[in-house]
Amino acid sequence: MVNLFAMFLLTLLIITAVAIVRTKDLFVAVMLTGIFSLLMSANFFILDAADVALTEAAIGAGITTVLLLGALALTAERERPVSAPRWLPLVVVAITAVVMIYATFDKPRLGDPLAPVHQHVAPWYLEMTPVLIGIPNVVTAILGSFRGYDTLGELIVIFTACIGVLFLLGVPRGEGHQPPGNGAAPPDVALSHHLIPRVVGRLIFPFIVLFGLYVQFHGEFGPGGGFQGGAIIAAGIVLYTLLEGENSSFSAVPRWTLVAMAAGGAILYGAVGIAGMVMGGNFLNYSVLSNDPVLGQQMGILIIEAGVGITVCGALLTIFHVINAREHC
Amino acid sequence: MSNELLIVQAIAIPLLGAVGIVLAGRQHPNLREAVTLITAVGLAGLVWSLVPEILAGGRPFIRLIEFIPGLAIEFRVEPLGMLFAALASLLWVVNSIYSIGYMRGNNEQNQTRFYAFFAVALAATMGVAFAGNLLTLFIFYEILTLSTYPLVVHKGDARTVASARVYLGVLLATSIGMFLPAIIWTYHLAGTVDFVPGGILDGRVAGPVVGLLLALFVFGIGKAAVMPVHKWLPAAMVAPTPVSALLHAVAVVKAGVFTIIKVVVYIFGIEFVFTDGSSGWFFFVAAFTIIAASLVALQQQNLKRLLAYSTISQLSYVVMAVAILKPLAEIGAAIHMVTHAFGKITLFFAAGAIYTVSKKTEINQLRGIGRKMPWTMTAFTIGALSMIGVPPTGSFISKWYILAGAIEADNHVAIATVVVSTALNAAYFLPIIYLVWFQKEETPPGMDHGEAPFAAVLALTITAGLSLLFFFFHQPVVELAAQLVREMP
Amino acid sequence: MSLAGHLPILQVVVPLLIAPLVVFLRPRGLAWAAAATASLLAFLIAVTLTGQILRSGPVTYMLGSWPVPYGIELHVSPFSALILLIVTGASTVALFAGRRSINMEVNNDRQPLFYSAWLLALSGMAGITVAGDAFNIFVFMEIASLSGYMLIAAGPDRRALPAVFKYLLMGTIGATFYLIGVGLIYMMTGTLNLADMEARIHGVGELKPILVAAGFITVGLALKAAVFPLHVWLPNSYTYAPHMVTVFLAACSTKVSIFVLLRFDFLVFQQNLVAHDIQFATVFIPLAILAILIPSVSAMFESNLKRLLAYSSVAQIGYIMLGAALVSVTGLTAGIVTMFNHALAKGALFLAVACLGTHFLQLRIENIRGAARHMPWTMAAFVLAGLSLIGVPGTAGFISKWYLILAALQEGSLGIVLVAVVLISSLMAVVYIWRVVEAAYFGIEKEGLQPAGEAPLALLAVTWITVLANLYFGFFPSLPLTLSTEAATALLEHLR
Amino acid sequence: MELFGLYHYWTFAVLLMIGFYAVIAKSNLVKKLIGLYIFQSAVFLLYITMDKVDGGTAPIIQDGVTGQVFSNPIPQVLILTAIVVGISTTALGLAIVIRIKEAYGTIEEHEVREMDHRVA
Repeated sequence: MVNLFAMFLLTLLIITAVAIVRTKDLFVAVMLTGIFSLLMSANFFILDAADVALTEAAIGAGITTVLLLGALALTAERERPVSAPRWLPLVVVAITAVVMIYATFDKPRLGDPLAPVHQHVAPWYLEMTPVLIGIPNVVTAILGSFRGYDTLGELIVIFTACIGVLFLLGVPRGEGHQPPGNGAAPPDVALSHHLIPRVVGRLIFPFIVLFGLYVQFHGEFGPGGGFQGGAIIAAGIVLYTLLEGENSSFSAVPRWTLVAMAAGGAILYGAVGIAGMVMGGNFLNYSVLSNDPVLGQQMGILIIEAGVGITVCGALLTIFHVINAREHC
Repeated sequence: MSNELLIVQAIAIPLLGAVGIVLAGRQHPNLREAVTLITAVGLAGLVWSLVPEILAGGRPFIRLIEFIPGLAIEFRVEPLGMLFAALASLLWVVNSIYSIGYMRGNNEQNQTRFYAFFAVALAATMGVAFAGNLLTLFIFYEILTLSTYPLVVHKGDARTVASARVYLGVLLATSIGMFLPAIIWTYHLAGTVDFVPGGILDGRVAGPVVGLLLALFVFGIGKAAVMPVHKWLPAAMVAPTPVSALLHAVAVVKAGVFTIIKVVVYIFGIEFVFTDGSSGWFFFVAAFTIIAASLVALQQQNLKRLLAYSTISQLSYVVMAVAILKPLAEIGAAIHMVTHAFGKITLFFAAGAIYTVSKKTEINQLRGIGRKMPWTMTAFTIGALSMIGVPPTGSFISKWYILAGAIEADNHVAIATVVVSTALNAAYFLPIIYLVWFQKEETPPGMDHGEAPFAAVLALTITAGLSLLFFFFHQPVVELAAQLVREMP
Repeated sequence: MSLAGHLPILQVVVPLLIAPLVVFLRPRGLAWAAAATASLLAFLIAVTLTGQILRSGPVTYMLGSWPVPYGIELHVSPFSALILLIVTGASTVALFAGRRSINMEVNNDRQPLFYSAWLLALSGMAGITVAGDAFNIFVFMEIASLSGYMLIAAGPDRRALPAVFKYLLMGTIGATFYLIGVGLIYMMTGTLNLADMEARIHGVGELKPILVAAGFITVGLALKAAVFPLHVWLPNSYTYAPHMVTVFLAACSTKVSIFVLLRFDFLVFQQNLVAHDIQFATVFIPLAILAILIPSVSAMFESNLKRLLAYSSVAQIGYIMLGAALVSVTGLTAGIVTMFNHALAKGALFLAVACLGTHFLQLRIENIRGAARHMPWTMAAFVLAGLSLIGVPGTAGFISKWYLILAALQEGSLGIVLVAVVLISSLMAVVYIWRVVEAAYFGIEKEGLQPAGEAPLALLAVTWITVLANLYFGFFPSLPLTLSTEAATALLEHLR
Repeated sequence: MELFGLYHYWTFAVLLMIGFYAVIAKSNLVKKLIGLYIFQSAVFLLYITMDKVDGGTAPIIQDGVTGQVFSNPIPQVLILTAIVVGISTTALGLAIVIRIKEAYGTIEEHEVREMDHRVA
């Protein structure tokens, strides 16, 4: 039954993807992209990847869609027809497809417990996590500690994207380009004249943030953690902004605070790593942070997860804010 | 002072001179030229002080850097290199004197650049002469090419730039495209590129490959101007006359034939190189170049172009002499380098002197000029006779040795080539001599002129005198050349 | 553990953690100073690390002190050391040289972000180089790429934008291909650690997913390394990037990808996949030949100085791949030493072009006619660096050509063809370098385009230091040669 | 069961191709980015399909419960990372597209190319 449902979802994924490529209306394409992400997220859930599903839903379906919409508002809403020959792309794609399908033949069966992935390394994590780190969620343990260096790199990636967007769009175009109203607030538009969404939005906003915080700090016990928490909180604030308009939300949280968050989280993470070095371990060794190695690990993971959450939230909001604040052409 | 250090100094002195020239610069032209002269005299003195040791059998050696095992920058003075260095350093002194007269007489631009690169070219020449292995030689060979380019392009107008592009293009293309791979191939085969008496390739390679490798060397060494890689030499005629003298007599083409002799003698080994029939073409290419270049020279109207083709022809004398493979011919090859240098530099000095005072460049404009410029044209006559090989000029000696070698080897083609080319040389030089002395001039009124500047006349008198002197006092040179032959096993 | 033991991670973390701080350095010049200091620090770490490796062999570092293969391992081999020297050296040189040049091209408000991205690119490339874990390489590849896109997009010409967008698409496709390949290998082996992977792949080397993975990883990395014909993103990106970014990226970014490519192909696949070496050679020798010849021809007819040099870079990547594709110690040594020497030569050339760029807005050959009269030092540097690119003895470039030809000659009759290719392309290099030199020295000046004088002193001084390095490593090549030979031997001893 | 497994892999392959096609064949820059997003998402699917174990559950170890089968946590960790890479790339790409629109007035690749050719 679950299998059938999964196959149904997969089929829907393909149909959505085809529709995205075929439609000429970019607005439709973006909306379909959101749906695509949600379907993907559902699929991840079926495949037992709860953490990934949560992240995909918050980042893929939520933030990506909003960013794409923001970009559309600044660029174009329709794709123009082209009469270029398409055979070369088709040939390249066809060759790659054949190679991919060829590769599927010797693959281990889906769900086979004897597959190499389940025999090497992974069992060690499942076995040792309770002993070495003492938290239930193995994903969080690997993310925060065993492969914590990747996660640090990850934070830096999103931080890079944040400063990249800020660099490209963060300064006004051209010289002498006065902001409208001579420093006074530009007219707030957004959805603020729609009463019902506004009221509902205001009502659920605190709950979204609360949920985000829960996900953030509950990551050691259930699905969740910094990525998810940060993304959910960011999504909540984005929703609030959409409802209330730019200025009311960002008057509370100015842009440089957001950038400071993005940078601060990464630095916090790095500081924990260096603390490990100072206290006699290797970089990112949390065991030395406390007399009890397991407690040290838990402390370390808690702090770095906070760092992750702060950076992800700050970076996503900066990106959103910068794109939205860009004046229309 | 040890002689090892002298080698390094021989290269360093002209470089320091170049720095001094640049520092003296445009503000102090007199100082600048004084620096040039002092450097030239100093270099000549230094190089000549090495001669006794070499004659006594010494072979100073120094290794500067070894950057890959078996691959080093090192120098070794042997008789042929000594001969070349002594010749070049001596002629630089004369050429400097001449340059002063010529460059001032023609109000040339960028004189500082001219003298500075001239000095660099001389440093490179010393490097070529004393190089202890192929790689060192190649490096200085390339520096020589690059440092002479600004000299050739001196005038800087569009036509000059185009010709200079040919000059640089041919020399760089041949050296990178053929000479360098030949060196690397040699290294690949022998594991070394040192110059060793008797060669390093014997027993490491056989069959037609020998001929191929030899071809890479002979045509890769474009400076020797063996046809068909001779095009750069006529192209370089756009240069000021002292530069032409540098190219034809002092350094560049001499570096070419010098390198060919070194490669044949010290890399292949005379014994080995012709054991395989695939190298036979070498001799015929040289003989062909001698005749063909003479025939082309016969048709030239421009004096400097005629001299250029004459050089191509004379260079192949050296190459052919090497290919005859008899001790007498080898001695002839070595001393022909010297005698041709004396004769040809005289001719170029004369051509430049004519241009300086009258701006004449074509042969038919020279009618009766001998009466106005008696010193110059006397020297020119001596130079021309030297090209033909008439006694009492130096070339007679060298041609004699070559001919003797050819007879000893029973090489009829070589004998015929020497005879025919001598006739051809006479056929294009004698009419000029006749024209200059015995025809009536036709200078338009207002274009009257006298002798060239004193410095120029002095220089060409010296070289003409050297050409004559050589006929009588050639013993030390022959002795050096004989040592080269004796080094061959 | 002493500080010396932490060097591998410090190599990455020093610039990585200084970068977020740089964003907040407001007053003019402070961001530059911080970035330059961090970069210099990274360079010194690289030098120390190289010393360590030369003394006592490869260094490893376990992050979080977790054992292999459960934690992430850093592995610094002689090969990595060489690449680290290139990366950190290029960054430091460009930063110290380029303050004025960057001031001209990037406006003040954005400079802190720019320098922050610079350090991120530096740490990204350093991270790839020291990584011993396949997925970790991906993460740092993304850091390097994203910051690289941003740096290139900083170019003042609007054409930088489409160029960088193309780079972004192709770069992401390359990285994703790599990720697919790593995923397939992981599926069959259960490990991400490169050394562990090599051991475990042995039994499953013939299975289809592994073969496909080898293909995807090779193509993906070749895309990032701009191996012909996947180089189309490169010329315009290098052309329209700010000059100093071009100096930095041209010297090292493609080389880091080649480094990963060679590591995968020789360490992971070569021994374990049937006839992989032959396949590698049959694919890459023809590609390398085309890569050497076709872009060289493009360069001969190009009149934009930077694009001309960019095409030449593509050709040089061809040399590197040619050396590697011979699958011999000499060949690999040639390829690896070419990485180093080309970085030196091309870095110096782009620096000289940046010097010109301080006076000429349009860097086209017809515009710089007569420039040598006004900027003699700049053009002299260009000539010397050009000689190194061509491979004239006495310059670093000669060493690479020498080894490449020696390696080709070992291949018998095929070798003759390869030697011919190398020589023809060297001659083409003579032509395209010469066109610039001739215009600058002997061309007739264009009205109103004469520069006021020489380039800024710092820029010129650093340019000359780089040029002198070209000469130094031409005469004393033992450091890069030792590292390259050890790297080549290490890569190939797996075949024995 | 086997068919089910292959269906997952093949969906991955098909999605990959759809995304890839959009990236290289579409002229609209936003569309290219969306294609890139699909392309990357397909790879997420490839990794996540690996983590599945028959009868397994999300790898969260509950105290006192033994004998549970867990799905593999590693691919999940990797994909968490990869998702963030995806959004980062998309965001940066969008910023560049916006700048292209401002500089050229269009976001169609062929029009941009034509304008550059006219200049050069």
